[in-house]
Amino acid sequence: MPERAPLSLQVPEPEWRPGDTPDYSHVNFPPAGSVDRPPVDANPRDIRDLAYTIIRVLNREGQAVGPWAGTPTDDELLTGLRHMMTLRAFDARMLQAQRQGKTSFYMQHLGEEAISCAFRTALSPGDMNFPTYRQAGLLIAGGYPIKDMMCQVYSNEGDPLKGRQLPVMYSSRKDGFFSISGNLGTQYIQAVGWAMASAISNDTKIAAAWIGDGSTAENDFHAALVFASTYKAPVVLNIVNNQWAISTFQGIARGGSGTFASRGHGFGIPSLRVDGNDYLAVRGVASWAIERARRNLGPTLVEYVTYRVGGHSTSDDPSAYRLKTESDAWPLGDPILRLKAHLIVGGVWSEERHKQAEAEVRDTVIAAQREAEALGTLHSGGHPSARDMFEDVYATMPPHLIRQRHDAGI
Amino acid sequence: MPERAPLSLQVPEPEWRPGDTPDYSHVNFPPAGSVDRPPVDANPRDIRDLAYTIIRVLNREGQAVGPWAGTPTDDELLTGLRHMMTLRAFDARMLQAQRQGKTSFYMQHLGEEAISCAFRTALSPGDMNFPTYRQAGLLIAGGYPIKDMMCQVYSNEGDPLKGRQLPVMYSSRKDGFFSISGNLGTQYIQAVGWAMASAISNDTKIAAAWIGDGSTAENDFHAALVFASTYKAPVVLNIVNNQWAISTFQGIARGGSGTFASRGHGFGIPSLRVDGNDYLAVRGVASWAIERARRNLGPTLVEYVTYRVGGHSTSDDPSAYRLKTESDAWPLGDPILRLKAHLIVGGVWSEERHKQAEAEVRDTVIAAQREAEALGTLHSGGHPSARDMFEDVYATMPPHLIRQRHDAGI
Amino acid sequence: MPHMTMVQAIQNAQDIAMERDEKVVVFGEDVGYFGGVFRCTAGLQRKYGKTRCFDTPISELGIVGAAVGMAAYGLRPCVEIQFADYMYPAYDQIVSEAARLRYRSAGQFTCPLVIRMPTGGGIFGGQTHSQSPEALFTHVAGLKTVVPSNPADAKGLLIAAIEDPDPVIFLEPKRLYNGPFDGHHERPITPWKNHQLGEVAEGFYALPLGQAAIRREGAALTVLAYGTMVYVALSAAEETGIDAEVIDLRTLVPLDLDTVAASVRKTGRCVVVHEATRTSGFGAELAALVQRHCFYSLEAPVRRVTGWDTPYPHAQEWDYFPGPERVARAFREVLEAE
Amino acid sequence: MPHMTMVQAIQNAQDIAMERDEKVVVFGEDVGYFGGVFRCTAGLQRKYGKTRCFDTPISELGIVGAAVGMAAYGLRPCVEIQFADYMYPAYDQIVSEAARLRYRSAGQFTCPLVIRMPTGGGIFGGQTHSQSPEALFTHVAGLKTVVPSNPADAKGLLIAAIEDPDPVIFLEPKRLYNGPFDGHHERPITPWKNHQLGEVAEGFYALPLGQAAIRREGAALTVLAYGTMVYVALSAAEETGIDAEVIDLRTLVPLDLDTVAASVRKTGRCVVVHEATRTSGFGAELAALVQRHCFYSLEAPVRRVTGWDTPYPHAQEWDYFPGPERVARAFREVLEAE
Ligand SMILES: Cc1ncc(C[n+]2csc(CCOP(=O)(O)OP(=O)(O)O)c2C)c(N)n1
Ligand SMILES: Cc1ncc(C[n+]2csc(CCOP(=O)(O)OP(=O)(O)O)c2C)c(N)n1
Ligand SMILES: [Mg+2]
Ligand SMILES: [Mg+2]
Repeated sequence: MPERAPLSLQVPEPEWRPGDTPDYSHVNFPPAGSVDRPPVDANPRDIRDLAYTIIRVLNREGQAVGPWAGTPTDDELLTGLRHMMTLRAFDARMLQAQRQGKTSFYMQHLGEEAISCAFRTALSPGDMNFPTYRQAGLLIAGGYPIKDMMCQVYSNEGDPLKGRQLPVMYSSRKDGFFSISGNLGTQYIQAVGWAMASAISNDTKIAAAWIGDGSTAENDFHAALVFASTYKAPVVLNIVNNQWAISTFQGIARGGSGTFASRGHGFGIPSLRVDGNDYLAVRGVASWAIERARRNLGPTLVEYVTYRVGGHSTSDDPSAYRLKTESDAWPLGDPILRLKAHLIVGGVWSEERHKQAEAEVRDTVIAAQREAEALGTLHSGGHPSARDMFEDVYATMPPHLIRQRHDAGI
Repeated sequence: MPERAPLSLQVPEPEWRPGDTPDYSHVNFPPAGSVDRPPVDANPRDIRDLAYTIIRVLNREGQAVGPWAGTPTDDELLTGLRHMMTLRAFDARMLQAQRQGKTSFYMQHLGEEAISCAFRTALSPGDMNFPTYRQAGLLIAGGYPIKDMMCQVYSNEGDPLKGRQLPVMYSSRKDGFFSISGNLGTQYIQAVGWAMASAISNDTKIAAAWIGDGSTAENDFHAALVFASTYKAPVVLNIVNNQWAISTFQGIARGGSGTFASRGHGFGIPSLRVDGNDYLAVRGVASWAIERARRNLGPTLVEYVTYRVGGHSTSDDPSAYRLKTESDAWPLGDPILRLKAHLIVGGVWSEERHKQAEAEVRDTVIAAQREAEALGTLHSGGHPSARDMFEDVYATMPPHLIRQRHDAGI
Repeated sequence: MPHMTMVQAIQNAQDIAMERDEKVVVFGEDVGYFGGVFRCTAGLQRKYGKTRCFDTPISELGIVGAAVGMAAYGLRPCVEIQFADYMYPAYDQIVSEAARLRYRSAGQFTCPLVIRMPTGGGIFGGQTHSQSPEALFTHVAGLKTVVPSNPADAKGLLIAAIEDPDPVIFLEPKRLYNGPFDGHHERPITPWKNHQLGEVAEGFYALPLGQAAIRREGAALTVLAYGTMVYVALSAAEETGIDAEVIDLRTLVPLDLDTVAASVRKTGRCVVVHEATRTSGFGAELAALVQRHCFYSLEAPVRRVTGWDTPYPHAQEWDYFPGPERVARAFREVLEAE
Repeated sequence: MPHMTMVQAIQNAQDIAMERDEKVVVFGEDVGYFGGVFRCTAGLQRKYGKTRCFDTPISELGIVGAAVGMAAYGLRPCVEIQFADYMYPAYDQIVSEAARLRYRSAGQFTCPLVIRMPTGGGIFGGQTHSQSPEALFTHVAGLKTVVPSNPADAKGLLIAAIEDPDPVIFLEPKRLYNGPFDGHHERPITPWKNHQLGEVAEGFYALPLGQAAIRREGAALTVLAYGTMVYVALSAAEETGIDAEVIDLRTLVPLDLDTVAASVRKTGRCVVVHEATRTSGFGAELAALVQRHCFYSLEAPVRRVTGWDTPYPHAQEWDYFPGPERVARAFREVLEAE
């Protein structure tokens, strides 16, 4: 037998750890406008390159360029800007409220606002999102009252979910926002099932599935791709690659594949990669994928390249595992600043109006917060009743639960 | 809102069902010898086409052609032929034994003999297979006694697994054959873990994972690809695509992807597709993939294209869901006949010697069967003791099991 | 009334449910064209088309996860897991999702879903075709768990399960598919056509979930059983001549505690029988409830006759299976206790 | 002896095991560079290198499935599931594979594997950070299940678990990580450094699996508890002045039935306490065993104080949690029973 070199285990590492200096100069993002936009019924085989590039619309000068720019009106973009600003202000207030002990937990979107805010505008009434905890922009851009969101975060008397769920695990059927699960990934295959149900029913509604980069390693991701591929389900399969899964960099989930988007290729699913910090690019890609689903052409996989600027949640301090300066160095910029710059370049916005809008948004959020807090916060004021704890386990309460509620003395 | 056409669910169907006539004339398999053989350290990106073709060595004339032919000696091939013939004869006898009520269940390999028999010859001592129930050729080609296999099938006194496992769920650590699980897919990620352990230990052993086309839909398949990709585990990930999963044609598991092999691309894993009925092609591809693993270059995914000629198991009658004539029409032929023809063309074999070998093999198998049956069959003769039922649940029997064994009066 | 096997009754229940409500869809591994490895969905694809009854990839997670999504949409999926032993890949979707959806969304989303699966041993299926995982469901708030023991019940309970607004786990004792089985494996098989409970009414009927049936009235002791063990218990009663009251629970959650407690209060003795491994089996819950609610009537400790705490073996099937002899011994023991 | 928190004791146990045996490897989500979201693996990667302590993709199936393969190779993996609530995706590998490998291969392949996971509530974690799934493990033959209640035990039991030749589920009551908790959430938190069981011997020691500890001797009734509930029970005893004997089971399978039975035979009354949902919880098994083995000593039915049969709610945490008041009530009830 030949002499053999011993094997060794290869464990991927991020490029930088605390103590290093981040340097993205070797990362070569394709310039805005440089990626072709194929027809939505293109053969998946012919557009595999879309999984290895990055679709971008806003260039450094703030101009919208190339085939993915679409034709949004100024009003649409101004509204989009306001959605993102609202989400950011909302996050800031709720983070603070958590620190003040008004609730147990919070998760913010900092840096990722464009994705859910822009995606939402491409959907139609009746479509259903199966979100993770980092797509509250779907609610905000859909007009869901932020006061109700806050009541959920506070688990107070006004909480539509009766205090049962951890903060940010919203649910709103009528707003096309499926109940968030704390178990990562589970909603991905459910979205496919929902879309299949729409197709079985000869309906026109489509579904959108959401997952983080880290969670693509979960079982449900695979089941979703298998089922979506086999039954050509009318679903958009979104992957939000924000570079981190708590303390774990995306290379651990991505392994040897160049991109998460390429996971779709083994299933014959058209797969696109898009600049997630570019409101216009997200909007363009979302429309393309949603149109494919709507025309019964089947699923589309979309990877949003973005950066989680904040901690994973309020339980997390990212400086223990990554560079504080990494987010500043992140080359795709800030989604709000980029859309703002575009609107200023287009002459429909200005620094002054932005400042003013910031103040307005802040006032709106604070006003909502005041209303919400009037209904209680986690440890004080109005709260859901203990009786609520026993409801909705089943449609009709079975004898053993009636007995237990009685034992509980409530 | 625009008027929208209703969606509809698309459910794939096999090309033929009972009542139709099979016709493979539109299937265009690449000719033997036509696919390049890249170096084992080729960049996975540059060899993606290997997942969409079929590597073949034996041409219609029985010649071994092209870069994947390797340089097997005549003796090696004659031995290989005998392995396949032994497996086929073994299957025939055990099927019959099951029909005679000598055991509860059996699963045969008819048409798929080349895959496990050829693969085994490319492994080294100490390597570990994580097989499904359709790779008994790994044992036979490894020299494992067929009598012992039969004792397992009969659950008799000589059963190395003490009657605990369903027939064909063999296990032999020293022969590099991991305990077969009745739960599909579970062994795939275990193989990756075993390979990682070898790398962690700076060992030189590699692992081989096995799965059927249908079972690639399972969770474990995904986990295996994720982990193998991330840690570059020294493992060969084999997919045996025998066209059917019980009554379900491979299109249901494969969905919109062209091939099962292409599932590897989203993980950056080199992925090859090979004619599974071509002993030489299997041998060539196995050596390539095993060398990659051995040189710490990471995992390889291999799809073997073959056809399950028999029923799924003895509980199954395939005429209920597929054409009786489909297997005759199958264009890749029979692995034994093809290797036999090659050896005859090469002048080292003849019809007469083949007949004679058939008789010899049959005699050997019958002799083994006689020995095995002397140790009992499922319902008569020697059998494992009821005491054995309580052993090996734990290394040391805990008090509650001692109590239960006592209650059982044994 | 026509006779049906349990397989036919289950097929018939799904047929009727699909006929009545086009929201009912049926899918799983091999359930479409072929009609299921046990034939429980035979003919449904031909009758209702490929979009209402279809084959799926081999992904139990996919089957249940997609069904949860469909149920949330408003359909009523009735899916098959080929063997209960293969439900584990779907367990997360069952426990974390199906069972909790109504609760966590405060009723906005619901999960009217039936998961059918063949359970139990007695067919030389070895450890991956013989398991009885009911306790893994009864522990999960939000699920209902049903185990029919005969064709007539199977039909009525399955229709009720499909119509139920919540997720129902429907466990089919596979050893009963073609006839009752009392554990006397050495005797010829009785077909359902010779059994009264093989008579199945035509057309629609539903049996309420949560009601046990007394299969044999008796004064000496109470047997709590379900599925195959009902026949084993009946046989033990007959063979020992002990006047056992045999209760077929039919639904484990919600449990018909009233019927159980009334019987034990009457007899003062109780034997619990199931095929699943003993420790933390559903028998533990039954014993815990009985001692709690009938403490002052009990004249002997509740005895459990169950599968052993080992994996289900192949060759030792009849050493593992809690057959009539073991049940009879337990009868004698609870009677002998002073 | 130095004081440690339970987190430190668990870290220390793994450190010692890795030091003594290079076959011990540690991995899971966020356990490598960062050292685990609860810090139970802090510093191990730095000390033993990336190939012996590393981060994994978010796939509990992958973690356990790979660990099974590694254990079969001959390593001794000790893996972390970030929260017990997230073990379901790995459940198939645990039940069908880890637990059965020795049995089905007749000892050719074994599975010396530890699966650590934080369990239990009391931290406002809502339904996906509060579950106590121990009964889903105790029902599975081939697994051992351990629940330590303090730093000293946690270290000794974890070392024993890592050295055990079979798969061990190691459930860490997360509410105890930083101090004992008796359910009085309104009171200030006690740190381990003020508690005797926070004293942890340095260096190697192992506590045998399968031995309960009597935390408080008493004559009036027996409490069977584990994890956080041990402190709740102690607190209830103190506050009611009832002379309860409090048994900390420490290992659920194998169970120290001798200690349990001896105590109940002495006191004649028994209360079982756990956080998990009631139906088919491990308390059912305990009640079933106690009534069976101590029937003639029991003067009142065994009572269970448990989480309700609902998902674990967020805002209603203290209505759900079986705190000292509910335990005290059960004490009174079993004493009042004549
Ligand atoms: C099944 C499961 N495993 C683990 C966790 C714990 N957990 C919560 S969030 C998270 C990281 C998720 O990362 P990613 O998918 O990238 O999403 P992101 O937080 O970056 O948006 C982990 C491991 C969980 N919630 N569910
Ligand atoms: C987890 C699980 N689900 C379902 C089954 C039932 N089953 C046994 S074999 C089989 C078909 C497998 O098909 P494939 O993977 O193509 O392998 P083949 O039998 O063709 O070799 C099925 C569905 C099982 N054994 N395990
Ligand atoms: Mg992320
Ligand atoms: Mg197959």
